[in-house]
Amino acid sequence: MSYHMLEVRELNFDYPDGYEAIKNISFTIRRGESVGIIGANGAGKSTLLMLLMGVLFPKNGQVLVDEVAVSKKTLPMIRQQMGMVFQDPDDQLFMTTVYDDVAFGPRNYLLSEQEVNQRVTKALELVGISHLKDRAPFRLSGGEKRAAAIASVLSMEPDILIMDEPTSALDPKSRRRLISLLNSFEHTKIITSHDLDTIVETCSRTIVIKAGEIVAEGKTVEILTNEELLDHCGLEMPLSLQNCSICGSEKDFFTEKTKYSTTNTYGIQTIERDCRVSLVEN
Amino acid sequence: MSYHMLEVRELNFDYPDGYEAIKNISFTIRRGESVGIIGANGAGKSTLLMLLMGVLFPKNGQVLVDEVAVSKKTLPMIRQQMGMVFQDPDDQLFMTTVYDDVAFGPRNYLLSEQEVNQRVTKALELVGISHLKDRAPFRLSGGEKRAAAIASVLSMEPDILIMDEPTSALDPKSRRRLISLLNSFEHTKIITSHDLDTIVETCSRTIVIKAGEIVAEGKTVEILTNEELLDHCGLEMPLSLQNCSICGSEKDFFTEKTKYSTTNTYGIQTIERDCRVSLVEN
Amino acid sequence: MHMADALLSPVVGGSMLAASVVVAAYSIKKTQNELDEKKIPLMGVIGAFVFAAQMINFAIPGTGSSGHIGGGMLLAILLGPYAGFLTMASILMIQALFFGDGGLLAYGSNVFNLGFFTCFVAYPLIYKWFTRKGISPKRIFWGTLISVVIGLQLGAFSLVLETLLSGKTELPFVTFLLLMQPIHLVIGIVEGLITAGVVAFVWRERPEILEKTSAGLPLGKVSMKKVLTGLSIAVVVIGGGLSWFASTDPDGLEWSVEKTGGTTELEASSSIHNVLADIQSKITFLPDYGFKTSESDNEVKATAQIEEVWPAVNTGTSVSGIVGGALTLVLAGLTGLIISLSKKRKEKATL
Amino acid sequence: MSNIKSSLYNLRVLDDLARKETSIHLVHPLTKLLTTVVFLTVVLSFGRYEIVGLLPFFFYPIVIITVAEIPLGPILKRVLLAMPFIIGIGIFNPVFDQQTMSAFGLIFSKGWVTFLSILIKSCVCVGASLLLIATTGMDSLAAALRMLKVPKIFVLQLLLTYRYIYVLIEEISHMMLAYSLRAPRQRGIHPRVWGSFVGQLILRTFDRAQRIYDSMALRNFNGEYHTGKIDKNCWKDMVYLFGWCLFFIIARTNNLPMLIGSFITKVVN
Ligand SMILES: Nc1ncnc2c1ncn2[C@@H]1O[C@H](COP(=O)(O)OP(=O)(O)OP(=O)(O)O)[C@@H](O)[C@H]1O
Ligand SMILES: Nc1ncnc2c1ncn2[C@@H]1O[C@H](COP(=O)(O)OP(=O)(O)OP(=O)(O)O)[C@@H](O)[C@H]1O
Ligand SMILES: [Mg+2]
Ligand SMILES: [Mg+2]
Repeated sequence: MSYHMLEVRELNFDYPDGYEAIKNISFTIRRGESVGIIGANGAGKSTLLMLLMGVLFPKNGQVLVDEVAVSKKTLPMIRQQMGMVFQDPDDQLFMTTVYDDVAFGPRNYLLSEQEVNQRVTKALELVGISHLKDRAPFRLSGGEKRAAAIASVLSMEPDILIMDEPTSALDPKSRRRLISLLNSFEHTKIITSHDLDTIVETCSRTIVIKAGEIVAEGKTVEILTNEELLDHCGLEMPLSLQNCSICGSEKDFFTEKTKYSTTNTYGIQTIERDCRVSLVEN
Repeated sequence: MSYHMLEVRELNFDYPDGYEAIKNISFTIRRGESVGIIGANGAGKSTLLMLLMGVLFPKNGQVLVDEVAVSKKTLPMIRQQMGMVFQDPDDQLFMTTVYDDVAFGPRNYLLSEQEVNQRVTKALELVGISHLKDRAPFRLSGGEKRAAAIASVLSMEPDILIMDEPTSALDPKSRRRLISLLNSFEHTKIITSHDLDTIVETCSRTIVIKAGEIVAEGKTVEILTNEELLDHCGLEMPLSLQNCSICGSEKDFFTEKTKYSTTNTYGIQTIERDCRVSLVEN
Repeated sequence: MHMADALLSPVVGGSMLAASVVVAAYSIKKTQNELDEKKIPLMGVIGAFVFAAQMINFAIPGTGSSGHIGGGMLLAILLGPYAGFLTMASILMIQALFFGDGGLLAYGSNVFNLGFFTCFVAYPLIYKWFTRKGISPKRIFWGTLISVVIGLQLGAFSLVLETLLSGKTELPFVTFLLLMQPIHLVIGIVEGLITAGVVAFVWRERPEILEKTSAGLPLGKVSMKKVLTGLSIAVVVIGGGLSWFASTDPDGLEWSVEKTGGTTELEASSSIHNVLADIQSKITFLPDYGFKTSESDNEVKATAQIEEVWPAVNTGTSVSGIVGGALTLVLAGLTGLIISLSKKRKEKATL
Repeated sequence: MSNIKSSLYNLRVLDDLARKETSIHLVHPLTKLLTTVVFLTVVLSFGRYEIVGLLPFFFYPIVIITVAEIPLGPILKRVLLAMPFIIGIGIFNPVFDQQTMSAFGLIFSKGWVTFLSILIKSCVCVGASLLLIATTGMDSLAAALRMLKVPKIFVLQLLLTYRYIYVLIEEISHMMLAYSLRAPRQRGIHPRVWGSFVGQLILRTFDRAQRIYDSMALRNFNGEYHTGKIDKNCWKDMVYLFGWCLFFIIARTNNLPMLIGSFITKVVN
C-alpha cells in the first residue's frame, strides 16, 4: 500500500456556465489522516469534494487515489473505497425507507441479507437513529435526514470518508456523537464545515480555500488561531479556541490540549477547554 | 395595535401518515420580542413554524396573528405581515436570477421598479451577496443559497420574521453578519437553531420543545445554562455560555452580559464573553 | 388520452403490446451503447416531468371536456427517439400501476399511441425536417408545434381504431373520430406551445442537452429508410387491427354503418377483412373470445351464449341471473368480512 | 398547491401499503404479477353484454384487500379517478344503442347494459392493478420484471422515473409554496412567471436528479437494483398462482351466478 492515499495535482474546474470554481489546487493526504477543508461560502469546498469523488471531472489536473487516477474507467473501482456525505442530504436519500436507504450500498456489494442487516443496524446505531429505520426518508426532519445520509455512507465502510458539512442541521447531542464517532475511526477523513469547532475536534490538518484557491495549509490549531488569515478568508476563530477575557493560557498548552481532546469521548474536552488571554485584538 | 402579536392556542398537528408532530402547544409572543425555539432533531420545530405561517393547518387549536385567526381565508392578509426563511433554502428560490428572486416579493406589492430596486439592493447588501445578484439561484453554493433566501425575505420587510435555522450553511463571517443584522431589527422574530450560540445572541426568550411538546420556556440564558434540561432535550450548553476550566464568574454578571450583547454590533461580545467555573459537573 | 383496459379486447391489447415490445426492444438495442451517467438520470427526470404534465388536466374551451398532454415529442426531442420511447414506456407503466390510468392490458396500446407516433413518426419526419439546418428558436417553435400536433392526431386516431376494433363501445367510427380528433387538435396546440417553450428554454440554458441528443442519434441523417420501416410497422399493426375489427364485430360494424350512413372507411375495412380473414384465424391466441361470431363457435360456452343471445333473453334466465349475481356479490362481500373478522380475532389473541 | 401535495401523498400511500407484511405481501412478486395479468386477461375476454358472469371476479380484489389489509378508501378513490375517461367513452353506449330488451316486465336498454359491463370491468381491472402495486411495491415489481428478463436498462429507467416523480413533485410543491408565501394576495401563479417557473423547475429537477443518480453511483450502484428481500419462488407461490387461475377459469367457463341463481330459483319453486 502506498504512503499517499489521495493526491490532487493541479486541479482546475469550470462549471458549464463558465464559472471558474477551482483553480490550480494541489495537495496530498496520507493514509489515516484527517483533513479539514474550510473557506467562506462559495469558496469551492463542495466542488472540490465532488472532484475528488469523480462526480465532476476536472478541466485540468488529476486526482489520484492510491496512485490510480480517477477517470470514468477507474471510477467503479475507486468508488468502492470512498464514501461521501453530500451537503444536501435530500440528494442522498432515495429509497422508501431509511433501512433500505442505508442497506442500498451494502446490497450493491452483493453481501448476504444477513450481513446487510448487521451493517445497517450498526450504522443506524452509530448515528443514533435506530428508531427511524422504518420511516420514509422524505418524511424526516432536516436533522434526521442528515443523520440518515451519514448512516447510509457509514454502512458501506469506506476507506476514505468524505463529508460535506456533516454536522449542519444536527442537534448538539447528535453533533457531539458524530464528532466522537469520527474520532474513533481509523479511516482517512476529509471534512468540510463552517462549524470550525467541529474541525478543531476532528481534523489534525486543515486546508483553507478562498475563491477556488488554496491560501493556507497546516496544523488545524495553527490555522484556526491565525486570526488575520481567518479574517481574510471570511472565517472566524472558533469559540473553543477563542481566548476568554478574564483568564488565559499559553498557546503550547493549548495545542496539546486540542490534540488530546480529539481522541476524547463525549463531553470531556468541553470541561478541559482552556482559556487564553488576548492572542487577538478584535 | 394589540399587545400580543402572535398567539398560539393548544395547537395539535398530525402529519398525513398519522405522525403526531405537535401536541398541545400554546404560547404568546409580544410585539418586538425575539424568541428562540430549540429542541433536538425531529422535535417539531420546523413543523411548528409552518403552522405559524399557515403552510400547514393544525388539527386542533389556533394561531392568532394580531388577534386574527390564521385560516385559509385570512391567510393572504396575514402572510403580508410575515416572512419565513425555510430550513432548506432550495425550497425558497424559484426565479432565474438572485435579483429577480429578491425582487419577487416587493414586485407583488406593486411597488414602483425604483422602489423595488432600492429594496433589493439593500437586502442583498445586508446579507452581503450583492456580487451574486445576476447569478442563477440554483447554481449557487449551499451557503450562497441560504443568504439569497434570507435576502428574499428581508426585501419584503415583514413585521414578523420567522427563521428556520438561518445560520446553518453560512460561513462564520456571514453568520456573524446575520446575527448583528437580526439584532438591529425591531421586528418580532422567531428563530430556531441548533447553533445555540446564535440563539444566545439573538433571542431574549427561548422555548424548548421535545417530541412535539413544550418542556420549558423562559429567559434564554436561564434555559441555556440549565444543563439538566438541555441534556434531557438532546441539547448541549452553547460554548459561549460554558464555563472555562481556569477562571470563572458569577451567573448574574453573565446574564447581564448576554442581555447587553444582544444589542451589540459585530464582534464585541465575543471579546467580552465571560468565563465561569463549574456551574455544571459534566 | 389513455386507452383503458375495459375498452379493449385481449386480442387488440395483446397485439398492440407485441408491437410495442418490438419497438421497445429495438430502442433498447439502439440506446444501450450511448447511455452514460448523464443520460440515464436525464431520462428519468424528463420522464417524471412528462408524467406530472400528464396528470394536469386542462379544460378544453367549448367542448366541456378536459384533456391532458401526451409528452411524447418532448421526450423525443430532449432524449432522442429511442430513449424517448423507452421513457414513455416507463411513464405509462407507472400511470397504469399507480393510477389505473390506462391499464396493464392496454399498456401496449398506450405506449404505441403516445410513444410510437411521436418518437418514430413525427420526430424524424417533421421535427427533424424543421431543424435540419441547425437549431434556432424559430425552427424549434414551428418544428415542435407541428410535430406535436401531428403526433397527437396520429395517436388519437390509433386510439379510436383500437377502441372500435375491440368492440366494447357502441360509438360509431366517424362520430368517435369527430369527437377525438378535434379535441386532440386543441390539446395538441396547447401541448405544442408548452413543449416548444420548454425545448427553447432548455436549448437556451442547457444547450448541451439538446446537442447531445441530436448529435448522438443518426436518425436525422439516415432517416428515410428507417422511417419507412417504422411507418410500415404502423401500417401493419393498424391494418391488422382493422381486420380484426372487421371480423370480430360485424354487428357493431353494420350497425354503425347504418347509423352513420355507410362511410368509406368502414367499407374499406370490411374489404380488408375479407383479405385477412384467414390470417386472423392463425394469429388468434384466445380462440374462445372475440371471434365467436364465426359460425362454428356458437355452441361453446354458457357465457358466450348468453352474450350473443342476450337481446332474446328469456325472463327465467334473467331472474336467475339477477338472483345469482346478487348472491355472488353478497358472498364476495361476506368472504371479505369473514377474513377481516378472523384476522382481528387473531390479532386480539396474540395481544 | 394542495392538489400537488396531496397527489404526492396519494402516490406514496401505495408505497406505504406495500411495506406491510401480510401473507399476500409475502407472495413472490413474480407470482403476483402473473396472477394479475391472468386476471385482467380473463376479465377482459368477457363480451360486452356480459354482466352477471363478471360478478364472481369481484372475489379476487375483495380477498386481496382483506387478506393484505389494504384500506378500501385509497384504492376506491383511485378506481373512481380512473373512471371519467371510461364513463366519457362508455356513456355513448346508451346514447347510440337504444335498442331495448325486456325482462320480467322491465324495459332495459342494451346500451346501458354494455355501459354497465364496461364499468364493472374497469373497476375490477383498475382495482387489480392497484392492488398489485399496493401489495408488492415498485422495487419488488421491478425485480420481478428483471426475472422475466426485461432488459436492465428498461427496468432501471422505470425505477428512476418513478423516483424522480417524487423529486419533481416535491420541487413543484416547494416552489409553489415559496411563491405563494411571497405573493400572498395571488391565487395560483401569475402567467407572467409561468415561463421562468417551469424552466426553473426543469433545470432544478435536472440538477437534483443528477445529484441523486450520482449519489447512487457513489454507493456502487451499477444499474442492477437489489431489493434484498425476495426469496425464491416456493410451493406456496405456486399454490397461490394456480389456485387463482383455477378459480378464474372456472368463473370464466361457467356462469357461476347463473348456476347459483337457477339452483335457488329451482329450490324456491
Ligand atoms: N452548478 C453550478 N453552476 C455554476 N456555478 C456553480 C454551480 N455550483 C456552484 N457554483 C459556484 O461555484 C462556487 C463554488 O461553489 P461550492 O458549492 O463549491 O462552494 P462551497 O465552498 O461549498 O460553499 P458553501 O460553504 O456555501 O457550501 C460558488 O461561487 C458557486 O456559486
Ligand atoms: N412530511 C412528513 N410526514 C410525516 N412526518 C414528518 C414529516 N415531516 C416531518 N415529520 C416528522 O415530524 C417530526 C417533527 O419534524 P420537524 O421537521 O418539525 O422537526 P425539527 O424539530 O424541525 O427537526 P430538525 O431539527 O431536524 O430540523 C419528526 O419526527 C419528523 O420525522
Ligand atoms: Mg458547499
Ligand atoms: Mg427543522
